[in-house]
Amino acid sequence: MPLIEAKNVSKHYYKRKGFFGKKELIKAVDNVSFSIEKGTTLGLVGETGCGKTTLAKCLLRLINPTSGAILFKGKDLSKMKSEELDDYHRSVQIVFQNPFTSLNPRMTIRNIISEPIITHKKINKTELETELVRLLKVVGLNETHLSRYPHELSGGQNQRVAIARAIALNPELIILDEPTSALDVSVQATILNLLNELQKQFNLSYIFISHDLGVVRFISDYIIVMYSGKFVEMGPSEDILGQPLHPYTKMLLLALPLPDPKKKIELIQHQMKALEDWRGGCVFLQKCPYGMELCKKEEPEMVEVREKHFVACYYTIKGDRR
Amino acid sequence: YYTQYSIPNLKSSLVYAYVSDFPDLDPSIAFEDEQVILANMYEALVFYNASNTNNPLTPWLATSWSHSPDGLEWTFNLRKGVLFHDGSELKASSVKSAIERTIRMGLGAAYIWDAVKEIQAVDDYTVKFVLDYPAPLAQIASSQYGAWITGPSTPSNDTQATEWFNQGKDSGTGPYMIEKYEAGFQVVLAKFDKYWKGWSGNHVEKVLVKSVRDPTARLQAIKAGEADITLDLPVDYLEELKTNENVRIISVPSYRNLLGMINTKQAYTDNVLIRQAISYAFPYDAVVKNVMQEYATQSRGPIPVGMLGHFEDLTQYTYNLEKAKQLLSQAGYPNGGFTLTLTYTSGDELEKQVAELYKAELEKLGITLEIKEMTTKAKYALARGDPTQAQHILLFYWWPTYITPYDFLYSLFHTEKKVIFNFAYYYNSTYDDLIDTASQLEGTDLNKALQLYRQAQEQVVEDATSLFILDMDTIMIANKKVHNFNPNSAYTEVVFFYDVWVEA
Amino acid sequence: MNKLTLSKETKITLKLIKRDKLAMLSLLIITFFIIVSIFAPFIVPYPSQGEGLPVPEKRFLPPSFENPFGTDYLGRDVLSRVIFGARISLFVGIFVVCVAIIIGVPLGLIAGYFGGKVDDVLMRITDVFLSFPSLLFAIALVATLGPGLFNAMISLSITWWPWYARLARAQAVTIKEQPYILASQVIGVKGLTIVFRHLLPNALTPIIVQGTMDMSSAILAEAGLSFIGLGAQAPSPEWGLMVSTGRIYLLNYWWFPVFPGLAIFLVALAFNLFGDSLRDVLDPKSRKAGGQM
Amino acid sequence: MASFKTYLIKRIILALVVIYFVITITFILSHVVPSDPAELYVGPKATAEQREKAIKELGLNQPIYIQYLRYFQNLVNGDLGKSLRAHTPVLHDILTYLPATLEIVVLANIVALIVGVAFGSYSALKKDMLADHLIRIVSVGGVSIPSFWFALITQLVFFGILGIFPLDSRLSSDIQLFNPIHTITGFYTIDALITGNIVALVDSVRHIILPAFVLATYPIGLVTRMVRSMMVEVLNENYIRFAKANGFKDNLIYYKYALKNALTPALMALGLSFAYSITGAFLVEVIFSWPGLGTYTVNAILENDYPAILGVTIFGTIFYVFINLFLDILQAYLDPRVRLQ
Amino acid sequence: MVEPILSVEKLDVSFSTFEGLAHVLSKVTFKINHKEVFALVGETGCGKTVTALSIIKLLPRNSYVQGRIIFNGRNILELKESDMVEVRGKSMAMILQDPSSSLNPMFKVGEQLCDAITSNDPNIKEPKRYALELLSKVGFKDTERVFNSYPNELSGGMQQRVAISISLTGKPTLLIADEPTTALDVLTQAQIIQLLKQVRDTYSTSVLLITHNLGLVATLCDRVGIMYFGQVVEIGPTYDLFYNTKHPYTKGLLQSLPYNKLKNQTLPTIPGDLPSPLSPPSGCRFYPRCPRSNESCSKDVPEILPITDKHYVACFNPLSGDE
Ligand SMILES: Nc1ncnc2c1ncn2[C@@H]1O[C@H](COP(=O)(O)OP(=O)(O)OP(=O)(O)O)[C@@H](O)[C@H]1O
Ligand SMILES: Nc1ncnc2c1ncn2[C@@H]1O[C@H](COP(=O)(O)OP(=O)(O)OP(=O)(O)O)[C@@H](O)[C@H]1O
Ligand SMILES: [Mg+2]
Ligand SMILES: [Mg+2]
Repeated sequence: MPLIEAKNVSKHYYKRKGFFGKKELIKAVDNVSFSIEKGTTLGLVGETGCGKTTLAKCLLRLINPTSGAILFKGKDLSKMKSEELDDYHRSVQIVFQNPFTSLNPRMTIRNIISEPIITHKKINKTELETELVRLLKVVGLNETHLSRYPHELSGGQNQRVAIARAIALNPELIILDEPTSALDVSVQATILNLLNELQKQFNLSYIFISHDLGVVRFISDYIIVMYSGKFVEMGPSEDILGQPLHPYTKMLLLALPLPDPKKKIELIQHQMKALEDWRGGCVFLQKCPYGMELCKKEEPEMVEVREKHFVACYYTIKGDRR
Repeated sequence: YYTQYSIPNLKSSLVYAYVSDFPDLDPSIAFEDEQVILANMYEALVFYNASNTNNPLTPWLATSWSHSPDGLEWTFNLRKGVLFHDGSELKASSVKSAIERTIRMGLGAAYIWDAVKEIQAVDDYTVKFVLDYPAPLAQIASSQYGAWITGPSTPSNDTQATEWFNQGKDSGTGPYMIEKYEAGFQVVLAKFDKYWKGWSGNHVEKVLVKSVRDPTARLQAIKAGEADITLDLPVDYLEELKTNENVRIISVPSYRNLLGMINTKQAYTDNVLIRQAISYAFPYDAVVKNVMQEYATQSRGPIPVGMLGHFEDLTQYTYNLEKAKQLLSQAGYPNGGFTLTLTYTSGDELEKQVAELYKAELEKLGITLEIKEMTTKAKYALARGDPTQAQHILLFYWWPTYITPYDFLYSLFHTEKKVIFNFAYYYNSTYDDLIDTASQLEGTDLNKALQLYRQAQEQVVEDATSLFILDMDTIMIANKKVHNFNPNSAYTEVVFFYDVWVEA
Repeated sequence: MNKLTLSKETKITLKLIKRDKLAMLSLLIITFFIIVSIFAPFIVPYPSQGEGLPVPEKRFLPPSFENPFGTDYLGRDVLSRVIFGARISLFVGIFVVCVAIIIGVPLGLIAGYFGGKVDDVLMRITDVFLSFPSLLFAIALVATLGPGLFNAMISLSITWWPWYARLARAQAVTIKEQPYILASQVIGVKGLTIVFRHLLPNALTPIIVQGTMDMSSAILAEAGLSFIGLGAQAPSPEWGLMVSTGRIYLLNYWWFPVFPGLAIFLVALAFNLFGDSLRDVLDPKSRKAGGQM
Repeated sequence: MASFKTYLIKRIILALVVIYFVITITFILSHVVPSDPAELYVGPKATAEQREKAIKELGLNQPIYIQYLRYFQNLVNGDLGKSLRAHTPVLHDILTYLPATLEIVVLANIVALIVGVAFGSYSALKKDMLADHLIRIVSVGGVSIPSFWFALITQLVFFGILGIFPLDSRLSSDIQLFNPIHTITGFYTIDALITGNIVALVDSVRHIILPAFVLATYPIGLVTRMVRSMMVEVLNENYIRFAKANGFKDNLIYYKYALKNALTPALMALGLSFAYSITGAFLVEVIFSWPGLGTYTVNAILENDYPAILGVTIFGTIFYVFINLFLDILQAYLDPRVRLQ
Repeated sequence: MVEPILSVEKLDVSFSTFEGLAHVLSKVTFKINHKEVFALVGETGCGKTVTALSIIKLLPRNSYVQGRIIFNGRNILELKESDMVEVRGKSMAMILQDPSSSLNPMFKVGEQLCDAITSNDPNIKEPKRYALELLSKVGFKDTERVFNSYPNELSGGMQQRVAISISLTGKPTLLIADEPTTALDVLTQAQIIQLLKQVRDTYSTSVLLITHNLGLVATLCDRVGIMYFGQVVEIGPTYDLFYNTKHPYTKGLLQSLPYNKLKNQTLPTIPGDLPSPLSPPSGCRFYPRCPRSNESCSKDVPEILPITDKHYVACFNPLSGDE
């Protein structure tokens, strides 16, 4: 049984366009389904604003999905009793992109890490202190950091604090929302190492959100590519990188500048067709170099083309390869 | 700098810097300061010449009058050839309708006509008043409020008439008409050419009456020649002005006094001994000398100096702390030890200073005086509530509507069903009888009436129903170029522009 | 365990303020007035006159060694009264601002954080209050409550709190999007706890700046009310009242109205300058219009 | 633009709600206090019958909700009630007094705009230099100075000591008597100019200078500070750095790009201060015996003329609310960020 | 060898802050040749932007600058502000990281563009025509519509194009691009990169590209300079830098990238933290974290010296080829 399963989850917003403008429907997340097994990492890639964080928020129940169901160990969240929900809240945690904004600047590290503990458990001072020290040790810090403020620590150290806070309640799943994109490359490596270690140690599941396909590939077992609120491709990470199917995934790979001048690839001259009238149907249509009439009419569905490798694209599935 | 313009060919003009505005120019209603303007535009049947103590009642629109022996019928013979500003002639019918309008509207000082049952225009020049009870109707007809005779141009609808007047229109017989009326801050008066007394001789022909609330501004205006006459400057400025060659200070009794009504129904002051004690504790001299710089005198009883019914030899409390202490001991409070409250009107400089000085004196007797500055509304609201919850001492001024002692003695100390101005809450039927009888005799047997008035005054002084603090003077300041200026105490703060003239 | 560690912001603030000579000067003035008002009865030359005891024989003495600011219309030492007046003005300032903050800030934070209907209702109410010309409203209020220092303070507080509600709401709306708030929500911390544990401390900076500036506005407003006779009542040594009483003596005995007014000016200036510096240092973006005496 | 209409309608509804509340609140205020309007109406020495009559005439004998409804009904008809003292319609009074107030308030705010923008932008350009510090003291001083006191000081200095300006009022007595201004707009300076009454023009200008100056100190301070802080902020914006880096002329950068960004909030502030001064100028008006709305208000307060107080409150609020409304819409128009988002 | 268009020599920049003097740049030295894209790469806070601002002379007031910046034969640092105004926009221009804040939100794109044109070349008679021309050069088709748009009506990529068109108004010989693509999504990044290359080719402009994205460097640049904490530690042709790395820091940086690594592999990391610019280490700034450091490293600042004719390194113990 998957740890978490999302079924046809959507989140729609209405947003006023301009000061006097009309309200406009934004499909931040549109009809997505996936599942994640215990102890594995799911990578979620997509460009800014494609709905990654919104999906994470739905999973965390910070916002309610407009439609669809989220199952935790087979149970529908919306039908859970409050006790079970408490349990769920403890089991799913998050680490954000920017460690400086995800830690309250006016709290000491001690207060930050103890917050989840005291919120959920009655615990005396000495027990709390030993627990704090244990957590710090796990993430590679020590008790000297306890009475400091976030601004007195480096970005990497702060991200470790955020991770410590996330694992304080022994969760089963941690959602990592671009946990390294605000960090330097050299620090990123240490955090990625730490995450790998923790996963082994506690048999954690991760949902790793990023727009950097390289990083996602390194850490994930399974990758989902998202575009404009939709999943366009998903599959085992080696598959996705080795044999990308969706044009968007391909472009992500091509546009991703690998620091390897040997493989210096000329960027594809994906001529922008003037597709302003190409609305409806596939979400990627406007930027797609391979758009067809069919794409205009209907939205493609996710189809399993290889084992566990799904793609939503007419061109891939039945298109004539030019 | 801007003197290059030519002054129009006028014999004489005058600027009067007055202290307030003139909220309501309807002569039937006006009851505040409007007489300053109205007395120059309208005239009454009788004129009260306060400087002629023996025979103040002067024929004016009425040349003569008489009354029946019981005092219930009064006949006035009208002057002939008097014209209203619209050119029509003064007739008995106008008199009748003018006074009837005042009575009908029932606002302002209308109550002075309370005794009047009926007004008859006997012929064009004779008016007869039939009364319900005897009243001094000639005096009443000389009142500065509510007795002005308006002419036929007054709109017949009463409310419309009020609006008409307040647009700066008028319908009097007086020497001036409004040329320009800027509500709230100034009035320009120009001469009425066909005034019955004529314009030969020296008369002011154009007048600007400005309301200048700020005393500093009035002082500066008179010093700079911006105003020819003004009044009511802080006494502290008068010293300096005395040395000013261009101005003259004229001080006349104002018929206005400052009282500190003592609550006879409240704890402590319900005891006459304590009332007397605190009457002895008031620093009369300090107030007269320091605060008023001698531009006022200590009161003798409720009727102000110079007015009908004032007696110079009436008993008077003096500042005497020994005596006060003695009385307090008698009352059982040798060391004081209680608190009294005093209310006064916010913004009134004199009341404020008096209150503060008095507080310091009572302190010496061990009495705490709690001073409350209140707006008139709040002050009266408190005072008209339950007397046992009201203030102990209330500072306020009184002045007559028309010149009769009854006005003071009735309003201040006569028994009232509902409190209006008897803030001493003094209910004494003997007193009531004395003044009621005196009032009815006033028109027919003045001497007898005065005698009764005196008895009544002795009674209230004895009972210490009020602190009789000051009889105020009206202090007018005039440029020395202003001639013939003799203020008349019966018409508060009025300058009769027709009488004066200004050197060019 | 709770070692006093100043947050970075506070440290920066202190340093910047130390460098800002005007801010230091204004702080000095404020401190001076606070000390002077606390110890007023012990340091003024004539304490009883400060409280209102008349000395009729010493009226209108010009400034001299004995009476450095001269004497007033009842012979009282103006210096003593001005110093006593500092107590009133500072108290008024603190009272009005504190009441406004205590009412406004929690409301604003709650509205901003919870949003939805709560927000709608609370903010419509503040909108209504904000749309009154505040001083006019305060005047109408005092005029009906009856003049007096306390009523004036109450009226000013009533007209003031919506500014804080709005400010706090704006803060809450931005801060609640901060990831650290989300993090606490994920942990399962309850709404009100988040408001007071996380939002409040982080929203405080502009509120403090505003509070400092409003000290001066409140003092000015109260002095203005007293000046027209709606605030403090004689013989209170309230500054506005003293200027008002002294006004008619301006041209002859200038010292009597001038010194109390100068005191108002100085205190208001000090608080405004200090607030201005604070704002420059902390919060260049917050701004507010209106509120003139 | 259909949505602009909805926006407008929404804003107007909000404004109406506010006005409704103001009216209700003022009505309640005037009825909870122990007061006797009838007494004021008939005067201090009236008889019991007179009082009765007045109570009937004022409708005070009716149940409170009827009075409330009546009050509303009258307001809708533009009737703010009658002054208790003068027995004239309050609205008429307000309109009589308004031009005098508008005259100084408009002048003061124009001065404030010019001086404030000049000071503010100069100060921002010279940030942290001596000029900046001086301007800062002056502008903070402007908002800190108690206007009533400052008015007195200017009188003391310019009238008492130097004698170069008149003490108070709108015109000299001589002019009132012999060269009166024919009222057209109610603005004396303008009326004198239109009618070619030069003597009166000079005189009215001399009279308006001090009060307008005193009244301008607050908005000058306000605008200066606003413009300065906005300019400083704007000058730190990336787009200014970008413009500089790409060779835009300094004049363009400072006086077009930076100033326009800084000006909108300054205009908003000024608009509010203007709306506010209509009733907020009373201290200055009283001291300069300026026959405007402020003087009227203070008189009404001193005389407890509550229909007048309420009338002014309601009028002032409506004025304020509508200026606010206007400013919001104007801002939405001036700033494409708000307009287009 | 041709004269370089820009030559930065021993540039020291420090800022006076209330915490003390921050020594941000130390002996920064590099050159940019004609028609070259030179990339300056380094981690956050290492001084890339400060270097760029020094070159265009727009450093904030609290800065102290030493060294020489020779541009077109003149030392920029000695120029008066009035002369500098003639340089900016005309022979040197700059685009910034965040396109959305580079354009003034209160003015239409066209107006800003025209103002730039008239500022940089008063002789142009019809600025609007020139503006439309420029807009189409940076890849807009519907130029008229863009011309009449407010910045916030455009997407990030479009805004950056407009910004580039503005910086091209004076046909500069050097274009400084400070992280021009960081704020954009991958697809748009690729487009902007292409555009910059196109600009280089059509306008013969040299580009100083500032970035921390090693990947971009690999794709686009001719030569790369690696910066660490205010010092330029290695300069060389892109290939050499990646495959013949000489500086231990560069090596550490490249190794810590997760690309091409397998999951469950432990990534190599650089030990230690960044020092504080208030008290930078003496000598080589990298030595406290350097696996190869020895005593001399803490004493002297290593000068940047050629190892081959195009490859420069500032290290006392550079790596040899096979390490
Ligand atoms: N509360 C909200 N109201 C309206 N629209 C929203 C809201 N939250 C998100 N959106 C919209 O939903 C879309 C997805 O946003 P989301 O934050 O999930 O993107 P993301 O993939 O996490 O982007 P990033 O990479 O920038 O973090 C965006 O277009 C955003 O504008
Ligand atoms: N005005 C200044 N005053 C003080 N210190 C400054 C100032 N500007 C920059 N610094 C400091 O100089 C150092 C280098 O900053 P710079 O902006 O050049 O870094 P960067 O390499 O561009 O980083 P990023 O990749 O984040 O843009 C930083 O430590 C920064 O704090
Ligand atoms: Mg996101
Ligand atoms: Mg940078």
